[in-house]
Amino acid sequence: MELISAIVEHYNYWAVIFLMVGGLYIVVAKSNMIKTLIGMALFQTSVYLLYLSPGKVLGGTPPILDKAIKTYSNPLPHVLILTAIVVGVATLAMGLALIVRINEAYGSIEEDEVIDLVDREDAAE
Amino acid sequence: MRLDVILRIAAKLMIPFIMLFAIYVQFHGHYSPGGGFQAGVIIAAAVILYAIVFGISAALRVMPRAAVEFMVPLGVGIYAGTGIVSMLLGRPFLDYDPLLADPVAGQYWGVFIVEVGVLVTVAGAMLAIFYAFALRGRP
Amino acid sequence: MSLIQAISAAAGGAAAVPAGPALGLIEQLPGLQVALPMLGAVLAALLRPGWLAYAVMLVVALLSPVISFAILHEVLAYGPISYEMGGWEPPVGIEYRIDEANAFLLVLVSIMMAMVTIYAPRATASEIPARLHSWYYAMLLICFCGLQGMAITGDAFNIFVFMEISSLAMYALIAMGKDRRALVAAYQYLVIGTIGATFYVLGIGLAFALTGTLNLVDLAVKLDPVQDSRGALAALAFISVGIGLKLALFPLHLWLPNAYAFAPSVATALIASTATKVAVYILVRFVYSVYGVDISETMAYDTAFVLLLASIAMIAPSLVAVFQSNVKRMLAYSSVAQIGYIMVGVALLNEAGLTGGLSHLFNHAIIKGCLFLAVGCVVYSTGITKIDQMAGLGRTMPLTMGAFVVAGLGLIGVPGTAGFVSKWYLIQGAAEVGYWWLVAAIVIASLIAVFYVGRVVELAWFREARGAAASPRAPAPEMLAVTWALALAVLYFGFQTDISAGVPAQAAEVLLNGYTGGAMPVAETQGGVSLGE
Amino acid sequence: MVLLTLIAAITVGIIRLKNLFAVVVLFSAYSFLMASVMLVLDAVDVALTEAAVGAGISTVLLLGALYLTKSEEAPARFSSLVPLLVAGGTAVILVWGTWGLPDFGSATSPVNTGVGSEYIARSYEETHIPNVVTAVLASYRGFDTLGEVTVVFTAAIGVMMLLNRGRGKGETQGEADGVGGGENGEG
Amino acid sequence: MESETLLWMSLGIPAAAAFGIPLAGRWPNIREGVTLVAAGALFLTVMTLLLRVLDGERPEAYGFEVVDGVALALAVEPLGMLFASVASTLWIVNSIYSIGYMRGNNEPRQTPFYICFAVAIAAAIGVAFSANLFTLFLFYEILTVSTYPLVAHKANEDARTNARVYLVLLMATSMVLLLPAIIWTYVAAGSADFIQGGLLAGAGLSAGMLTLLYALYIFGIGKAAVMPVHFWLPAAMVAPTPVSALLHAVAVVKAGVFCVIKVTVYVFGLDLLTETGASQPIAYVAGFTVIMASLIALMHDNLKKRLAFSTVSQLSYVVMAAAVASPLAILGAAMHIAAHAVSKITLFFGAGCIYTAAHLTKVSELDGIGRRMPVTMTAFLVGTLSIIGLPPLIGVWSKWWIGVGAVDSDNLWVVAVLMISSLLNVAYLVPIASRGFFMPPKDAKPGEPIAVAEAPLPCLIAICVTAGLCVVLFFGVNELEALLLPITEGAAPAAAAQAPADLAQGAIQ
Repeated sequence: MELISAIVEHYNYWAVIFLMVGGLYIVVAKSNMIKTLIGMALFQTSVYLLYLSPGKVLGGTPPILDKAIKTYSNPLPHVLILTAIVVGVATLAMGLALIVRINEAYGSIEEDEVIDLVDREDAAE
Repeated sequence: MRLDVILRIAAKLMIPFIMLFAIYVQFHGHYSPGGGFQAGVIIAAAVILYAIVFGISAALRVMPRAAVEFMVPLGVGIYAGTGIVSMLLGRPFLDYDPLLADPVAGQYWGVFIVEVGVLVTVAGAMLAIFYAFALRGRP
Repeated sequence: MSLIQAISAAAGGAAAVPAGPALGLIEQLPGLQVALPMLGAVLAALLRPGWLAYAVMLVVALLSPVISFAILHEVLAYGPISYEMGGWEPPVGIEYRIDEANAFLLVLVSIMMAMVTIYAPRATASEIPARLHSWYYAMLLICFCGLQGMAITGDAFNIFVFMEISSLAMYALIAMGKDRRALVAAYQYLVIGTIGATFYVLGIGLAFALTGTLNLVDLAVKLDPVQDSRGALAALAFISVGIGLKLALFPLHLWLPNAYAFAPSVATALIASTATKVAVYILVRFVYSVYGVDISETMAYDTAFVLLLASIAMIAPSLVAVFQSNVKRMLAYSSVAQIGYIMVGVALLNEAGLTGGLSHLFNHAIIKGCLFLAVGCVVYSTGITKIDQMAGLGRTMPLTMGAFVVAGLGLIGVPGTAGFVSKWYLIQGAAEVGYWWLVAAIVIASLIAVFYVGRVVELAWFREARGAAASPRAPAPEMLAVTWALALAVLYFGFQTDISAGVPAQAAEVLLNGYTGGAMPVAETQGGVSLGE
Repeated sequence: MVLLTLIAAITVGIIRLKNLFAVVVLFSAYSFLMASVMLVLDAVDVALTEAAVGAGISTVLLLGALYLTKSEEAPARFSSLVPLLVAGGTAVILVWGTWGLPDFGSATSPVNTGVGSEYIARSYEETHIPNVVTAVLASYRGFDTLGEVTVVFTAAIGVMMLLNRGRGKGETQGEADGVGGGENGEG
Repeated sequence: MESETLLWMSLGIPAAAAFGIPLAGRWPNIREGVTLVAAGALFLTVMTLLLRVLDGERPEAYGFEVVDGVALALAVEPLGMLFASVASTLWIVNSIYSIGYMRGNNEPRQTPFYICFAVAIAAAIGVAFSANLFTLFLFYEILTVSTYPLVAHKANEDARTNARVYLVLLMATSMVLLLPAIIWTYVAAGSADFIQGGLLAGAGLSAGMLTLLYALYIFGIGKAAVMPVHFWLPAAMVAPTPVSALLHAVAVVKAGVFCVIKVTVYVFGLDLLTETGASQPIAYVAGFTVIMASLIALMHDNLKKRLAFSTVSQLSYVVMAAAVASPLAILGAAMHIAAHAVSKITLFFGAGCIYTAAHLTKVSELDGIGRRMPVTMTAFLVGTLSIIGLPPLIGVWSKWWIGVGAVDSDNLWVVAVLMISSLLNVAYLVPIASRGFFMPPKDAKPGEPIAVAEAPLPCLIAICVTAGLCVVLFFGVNELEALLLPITEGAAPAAAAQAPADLAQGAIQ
């Protein structure tokens, strides 16, 4: 019983962990570069949830001060995650730019195909 | 081509409101959700919408690349420059207290200024990235 | 900005500075250390002609070592410096916290930046299209800014932000290499680097959930009662793996060789000599200062595992380096091996070992910087990157290859060079705890360096030059001068070790005490490990 | 809970689908749902940003990249055992690690009694900004935000370095003059 | 002049020459002038120091601390003084010889040759005067690195391969064995300084540990060429003759055996070794090397190879004597450094002269060479006899003292080894001279007088000087003993009694 209640109470964490693992799996398993980047974004987003979850206070409101309200959720995770989101999109943009260039250079966006070509160039040296 | 008309008119109607919303998000950021970053993204979105509907050349006439490329560093310059001003006034980097006679007001307006910096860089950067991708596809 | 000043002047100007004494120039230095390169990058990106951007970079790069030396001097004289960003006291605001360890790192990074900057213009002109020069210089400054920010800050999340700043700049810099493989290298680094950074954030998130703070000192205090809990250990695990990816800790190093091999010379020299070093510092900071040596003691088993891993990391990439055909990739594999040395020092958990690790950080930066810059000179003059084609280069480019030989000796760890000093400490650290197998691993790894360095040296000096090597373009004097300055530094720090080993020794002491203040004397914390006589 | 389950379903979809266009659309939906979750968690600022960035900018960029490359994923060539192990290992450590974390929604957990509550208590007094997130973002942790802006700056310049073709005289046109962006890649 | 200044000068003069030589690289005469002037100045400096050391002075010079508690520092004691004197004297002779040889054979890249030579001399002096293990190791490695280009000088495939063997073997032994041994010593004793009576005396290592450590040192000092780490020495024979002379007589192998004696006396201490018997196994290995190397030498027809294995054998005399750890054997070992240096350099000069004048490299080709090159071959004979150990040549004294020391410490087998090896010396060295003098040249027509065709004059001068030194040192042995006896002072009563009273107070630390 305790176990079940523990599992339920940590539901957010489970969801986070599932998303995280899913994202990580895409990054490691998928050869398609665009999909890899999407997986990376999923992975990052799930981490955001991990930050936000403990900061939520039941019965609290968004941290915009008002005389009528006493309980607020924790603003600090929000700030951190705002920054993290921006970092995430910056990385995504950079990654996509690289993919576009790789596609122009190698004619493929499949990582294993590109690496084959790279290996061939290495061998030719 | 004809089908575009609706889109074009809708866009023409929407874009001013989007811009207005961006300004609201920016200036009301002290009181409600939002701030420089979100406003910057929204402005960029407006221009991107314009570019999608009216063509990239039209967007480039509104927002030339040179201007965009200027905005990207400018925003960071405004932000970091504020910090330097704090230092010149004898306080640590990014301390807004000394910007005005009243430290609280200094904070209030200091936050406002740096949010403007954020807006400029984010809008510029998003557009710059968009242009980079969009123009890459052209022959 | 003038607007702000106008407003401020209208409101009473500087006279209105609120309570608290105004900070003097010395107190402001930590703030400048990061703000300066950041503003420099902004200016460089705004200025269209490449040479103007370069001028900005030069000014910043020459000022930075001065600032960092001043900071080091302050720290050595008066103890740790705390600089409150935005004027908010920690842990509410972000704090810069500088002790011997990161002051030392600041000096290292800024010196290398200055060297690389002086070296840069002609190498850049030959490798990067002219229209990109301003941006390229801005990226170099941003990379520098990010590394300095990571080194100087005392806030866990701020480390992440600046880690990403430097990493993004590095991806862009690496992708600027002439070979199309540079793009793939940059992409792979981007994916692995981002995963690493996200793991780091994840770890910080767990620690944050446990303590509610991000300030490193505060974190150390609040983690102290709970640091054996699962959450804290998992946090440490994620932070370690995340940074392990960033610093190319074997076997997480796969991104590094190609990235170093195909990036432009200037970028390679800067990244190779500083980026992984700062990452090592972050790891050291977490393991020693935040968690404290006692956590490592409860994880003694893992420490032995790390040592084993590190000794494989010293030897395996060295062996791979012997069989490389591209000289830059050979040096890159050697870098992976040298990170193994540093990790040995870090994982030994005694003062000699940590001193050796930190001092190798410094020495290896200089040595590898010199080697990559020498290779940059070769590329500039002949376009050669393959080792086979370097035959006879010693006769046609004696000065460049002379510097290569000197730095190569440093890499091997011949006494009289900087590399020897750090290896001495590492072996001493291993001998003190009686790990003779580790001593053997260290010396064998050095021996392998004889092979890969010797191979290039023999080709360059004892063969006739053919092809491009026979008629090199005249070298650029400032490039040669910088390369030789570093080569002489390799020799200088082989004897004069006040900075390269003296400061690390002090830093090691500080680190071993941890932020929570050396509750346990160092000798006792070594616990189950038997001490030498 | 429902939202989170929905998001999990979308994740499965992203893993399984081969058509990249569909994947991007799913990703967009994912971001919207994520924004909703954040709203539930009282993170209004974050939700707004996630919606604008995840569903907006990211999607536009991804579509742009697809337009410039290919929209179909090639079948996998390698077994998926290793990735499963990596992902599974991470999961195990996470489950192990989060077990001891404070419960969801507690007002007394260290997170909520730490610095966070301090901001709520004093920010209005010190800045007169009711939106605590804005105050923390731009002032208390203003340096992080400066870093964030620098990241955006860096990414923009990086992307421009990579993708902008050489500029001819027609500056405003931004048209290619035939010189490759960077020297590599065109071969 | 201050002794400390003289010490630094003795390092600085050859180092300065290394900078001066490339500046004068375009004018060969000036370039060689620089070398000769430096050699002369170094000789005077070292001789001044020698006189002071004989007066009982023990100059020291402190550089700076490099690692915790370990500094770059110089200190003179009699053993180092002897080595420095040998090296500086023979540098002059060897330089004169080099000029003749290098020009006579039209060797390429002479400037780098003289630069590396000067660096090697500086390193040898540094080894001689080192005050602690760190400094010793520093100069030891510089010596390895600076002689590598000399060995690879000819830059053909053969030279490159053999130079590789030379570098890798010497580097490997020093890094893998010697460096850990040094750091072990440092960790165990808390210091790395050479101390009269032995650094490890109070460190409390067990006998087994001491044996292991001693073995690390002996095999780590690859330059001492104890089997099985002797390969580099024959491999290095590809180098030009002046380099061989440098390797075999002036600096390299002498540095090796010098380090062995120095470590034995000042790190372990004779008393410690005698008590624990820790060095005894090494003595057997060295004894084996003496005999084995002589046998191999007997089988080689190539003159330089034969001389190389002779050197391997002779070096192990020193190692064996050191490992026996009796004061008189140490005296003999130290003396053998000088004795072997002057004798073997004579032989190498002879080989070089033959190569320069007649382009012969094999023993079997040397029939009748003595009639064509009477001066060279006479000198060669002198060297041969000195190696064998016949009076009135210096070789006899070192063998005598080694033998006496061995008897003193009940190691009678050493005497047997000495006798067998002397017989083998006769077997592989005497035929060279006898072929030269008594066999008719193969291509000569009977009855026709054979024209004298000697090597260039500088070579002849050099070889005569070294042959002369063999004789001079025989008669000057009292001075040698006076210099060397303080080394083992305090270790055993027999040695102390023989030491003149005015030298008795000279202690190292």
